[in-house]
Amino acid sequence: MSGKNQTVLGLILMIALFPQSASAMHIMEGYLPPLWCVSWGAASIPFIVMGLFSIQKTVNLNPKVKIILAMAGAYTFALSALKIPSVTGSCSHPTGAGLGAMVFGPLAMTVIGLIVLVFQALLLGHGGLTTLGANMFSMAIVGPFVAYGLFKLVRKLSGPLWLAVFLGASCSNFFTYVVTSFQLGLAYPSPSGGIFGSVAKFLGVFSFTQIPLAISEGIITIVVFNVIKTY
Amino acid sequence: MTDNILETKELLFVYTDKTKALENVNIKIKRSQTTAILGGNGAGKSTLFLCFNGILKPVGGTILYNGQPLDYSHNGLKHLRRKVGIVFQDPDNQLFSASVYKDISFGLMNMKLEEKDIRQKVDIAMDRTGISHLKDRPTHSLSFGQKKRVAIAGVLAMEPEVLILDEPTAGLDPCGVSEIMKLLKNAQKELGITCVLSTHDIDIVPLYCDYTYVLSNGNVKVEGTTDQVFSNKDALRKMNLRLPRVGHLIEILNNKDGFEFSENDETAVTIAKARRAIINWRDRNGK
Amino acid sequence: MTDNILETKELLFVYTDKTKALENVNIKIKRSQTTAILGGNGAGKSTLFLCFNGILKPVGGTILYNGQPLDYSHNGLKHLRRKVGIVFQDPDNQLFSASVYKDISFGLMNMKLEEKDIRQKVDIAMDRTGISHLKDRPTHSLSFGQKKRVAIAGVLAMEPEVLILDEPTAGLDPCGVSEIMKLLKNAQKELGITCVLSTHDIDIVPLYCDYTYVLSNGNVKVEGTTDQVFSNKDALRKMNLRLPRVGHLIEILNNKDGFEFSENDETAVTIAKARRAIINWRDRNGK
Amino acid sequence: MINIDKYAYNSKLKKVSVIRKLLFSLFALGICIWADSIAISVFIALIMILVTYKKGEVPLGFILKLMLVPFVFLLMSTLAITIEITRPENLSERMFILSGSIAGLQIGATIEGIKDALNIFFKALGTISCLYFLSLSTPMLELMAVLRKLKVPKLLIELMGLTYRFIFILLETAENIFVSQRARLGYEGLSSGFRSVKILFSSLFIRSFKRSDEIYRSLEARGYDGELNFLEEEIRFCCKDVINPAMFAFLMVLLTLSLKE
Repeated sequence: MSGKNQTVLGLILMIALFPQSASAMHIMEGYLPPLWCVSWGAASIPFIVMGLFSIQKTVNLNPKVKIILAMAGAYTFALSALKIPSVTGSCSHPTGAGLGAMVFGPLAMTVIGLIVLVFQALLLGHGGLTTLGANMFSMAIVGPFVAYGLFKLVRKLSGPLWLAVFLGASCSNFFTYVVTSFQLGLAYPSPSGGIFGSVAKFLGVFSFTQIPLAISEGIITIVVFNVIKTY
Repeated sequence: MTDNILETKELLFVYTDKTKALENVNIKIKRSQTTAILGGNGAGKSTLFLCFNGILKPVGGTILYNGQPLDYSHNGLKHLRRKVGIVFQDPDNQLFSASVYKDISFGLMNMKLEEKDIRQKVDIAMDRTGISHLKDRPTHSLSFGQKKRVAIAGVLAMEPEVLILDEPTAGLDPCGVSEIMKLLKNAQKELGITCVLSTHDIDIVPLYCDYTYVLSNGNVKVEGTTDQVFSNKDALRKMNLRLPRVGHLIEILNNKDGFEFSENDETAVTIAKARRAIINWRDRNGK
Repeated sequence: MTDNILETKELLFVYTDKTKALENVNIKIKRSQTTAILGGNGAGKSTLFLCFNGILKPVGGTILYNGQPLDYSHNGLKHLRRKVGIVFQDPDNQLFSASVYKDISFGLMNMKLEEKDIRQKVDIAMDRTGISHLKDRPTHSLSFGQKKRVAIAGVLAMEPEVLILDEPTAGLDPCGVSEIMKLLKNAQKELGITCVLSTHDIDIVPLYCDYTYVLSNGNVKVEGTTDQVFSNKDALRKMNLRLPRVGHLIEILNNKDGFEFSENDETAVTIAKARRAIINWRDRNGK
Repeated sequence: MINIDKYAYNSKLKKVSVIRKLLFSLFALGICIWADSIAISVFIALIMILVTYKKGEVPLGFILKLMLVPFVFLLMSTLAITIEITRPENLSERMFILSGSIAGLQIGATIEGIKDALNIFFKALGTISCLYFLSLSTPMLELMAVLRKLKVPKLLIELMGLTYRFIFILLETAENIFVSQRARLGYEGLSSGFRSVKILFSSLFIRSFKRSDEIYRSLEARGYDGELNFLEEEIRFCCKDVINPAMFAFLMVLLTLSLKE
């Protein structure tokens, strides 16, 4: 391996261990061309509308749900805002969307996810306003639906609960990363490899932080889920 | 209009896990007075308060508000909660809006008043609790004492007839305690509100409360005017409570050191009364 | 081995929003004594405590532990936190494991001791705090007073040299207060631990503390032996604090009612001392 | 706790109408993305940072530190855009200025790629400074008032308001637990660190659940039955609050066009 490659590898490793990788999967403000900002936003709107209707329906039955959902959003946000020392930093920032979807259902989670993303953008600088639609689609729509679908599937096949929770949570995180890579690839196709070449590049670069993150999200979600169960 | 604004008769409350939180509780809250409910941790004070406000529905017995049994219908509860306000111990559990102003207006909005009236009432409540300058501050930037005041303002704004306070002085420094208690006393004087409060701070009870109940294990163990209750020293000690320290001093002087205070004076528990007791003793003994 | 187990020199701590939490703070904590840090809400007590434990790093000045400046390296902090334990005000923030036993063992596990040792130390700590019967209970089912004990046990188990207690008696009923304080006194006597505590409950300070600092706005305003501090009445009042009520009574009798206590007696602040003051006065006046 | 929030409430720009601040930042943001030019991006970034620092009196150091927040994303994704991977036979068409080969593939950076990456890098920098200008000068409560004015569904705004309040309650709890874990050596080493994180997350979850119970109870005590109604404070603004940002936008558009000529 040439010296240049070593530097590149070192750089990548340094980034992988960088404590702020929490925000790494949020597409930052200004990163997407206008067309894509609008498209992803438009794609997300129907889900939000459906989510709001489904929440309103449960709230009418039980007014307490409003408080609980807001608390769930605050919980998800709090996890991303906590500054935990760098030793464990690279493996301690779950998105929480998977857990929420398994508890409250994916439709409710789209709305909660939107709220969390808005606050993350404005209060923490994770993500942005123009990229809200794209981030929403990957984190608050695809993530929760994948989590919920896998969770139900494993349970239906009478798999153990821990496996359902683990797969749900880690895959929700994993697919968020895949979708984000696609979003970036679509916006910035590679001159030589086209869209797919570009997607592959993004998948490759982000895998250094996102794959360990997906696994640790799975593990931590199992722990939290066990706590919920005993309550 | 009866003398007792709130009254419980043989109240029984059992939690879902079968623990009896209240049993055979008979309490009378006199109009426009301040009643203290004392008792150790877990004696059932909070449960009682939630019953007063209709949040918890007792399993047995009745609660009378103005001589009428509580009406647990939707409208009945709405009316009750307007008249009986609770200030909870932890203000963070009570303040749910990030804006001080909005939070105080919440109860009034639920009463469906006109906007002009609401604004006026909010302003008055803020003024009364001394928080007008916090109007534009977000709730989370306030200190504990300030949050406590906002919580009280939110309830006072609804102009309740009964104000229930769960540990109003917990977590405050001595200066904060006396400020909050003075604020409450003033509100009571001006509005004729009835106050019910629970507290661990025994020393403030003889200063601010007219009547006292002592709960233990969900039962009323001692009751009477505050003076009566504090003269029943042995009973108090059994209840995990103690005398105010001044009362303790007078008791020791009287019982151990051969000071013979008059019957009235030997149960002094406040500084003012102890002072009188000692002066009386001096005068009687010809100094 | 120096006389002062902990010492701060011109400590300065500034929060990110530029508020000075501590400024020019010089404090000496004497070995095996109990030192009280008094002060209203927001005076800087908690910040000081977190500096003692190395959680916060002061912006200026130095902290000496056993005469050595604090070592903020990884190992230095590890050592310091083992030796200087903090019991936080709200036990809910300190108890996070599922069961009492697990929670008490948390610190020991982090010290990477052998399981046998851990079990032994946990048992001793539970015994000392009188909670052995709670061993297998989940922490959330405990009463407030029990939680407080578990929190203390969790720190005691690590066998610290200095035990820092933030408002150890807040939220406890009077009986709980004296039990906790006795427990601390016993632990101190048996283990030779140095205690530092902050409290709003002024009345317990003269009973349990040897030396007292009064903080206000991040500055040490008054310091001295507890007796000295409580004789400086005007200074205390300026600090949002008050005299213990017994002290207040003696002061009024002395200044307003023409009782002329001897110089020693006029600053009595505990029941025992007030009693002696009044008896002395009686005897002097020939009764 | 959350510093951005703290600065927003203490900003000297707090008194300026929210409409003016919002339009100013959104126009600038839009132009930054539309213009697609490094010069305009840098220019807007400088304006935003200067206004936030001089007019808002937010410390410069803090603003610059915020700029580092999306640093990981920026670096990684810019890297992905810069790097080209091709078979050696396609090599002739592309000018690699920095390259190596692995497994028969040529990996490196092209001038075009670097140009693209630089452009995106500065664009992102420009837009994020618009975002920071907004969030460092405008309290969240005011932004929510604007959303209400825009007829965003009430349920969504209610949930936002509650979430915003709860965030601070939970963060305080989390920080307290975190501090007391550190005091008992909770984060010394990897295994105890991981254990502590698990405990922190799960106990925070339990606490938030209990909080919901208690908050619901206190809401009930004040007559809550499903609707959260408050007195809304009216957003006050005059024509100038719209015209001034529009003028700024117009000038920026002219500048951009003249640069493109």
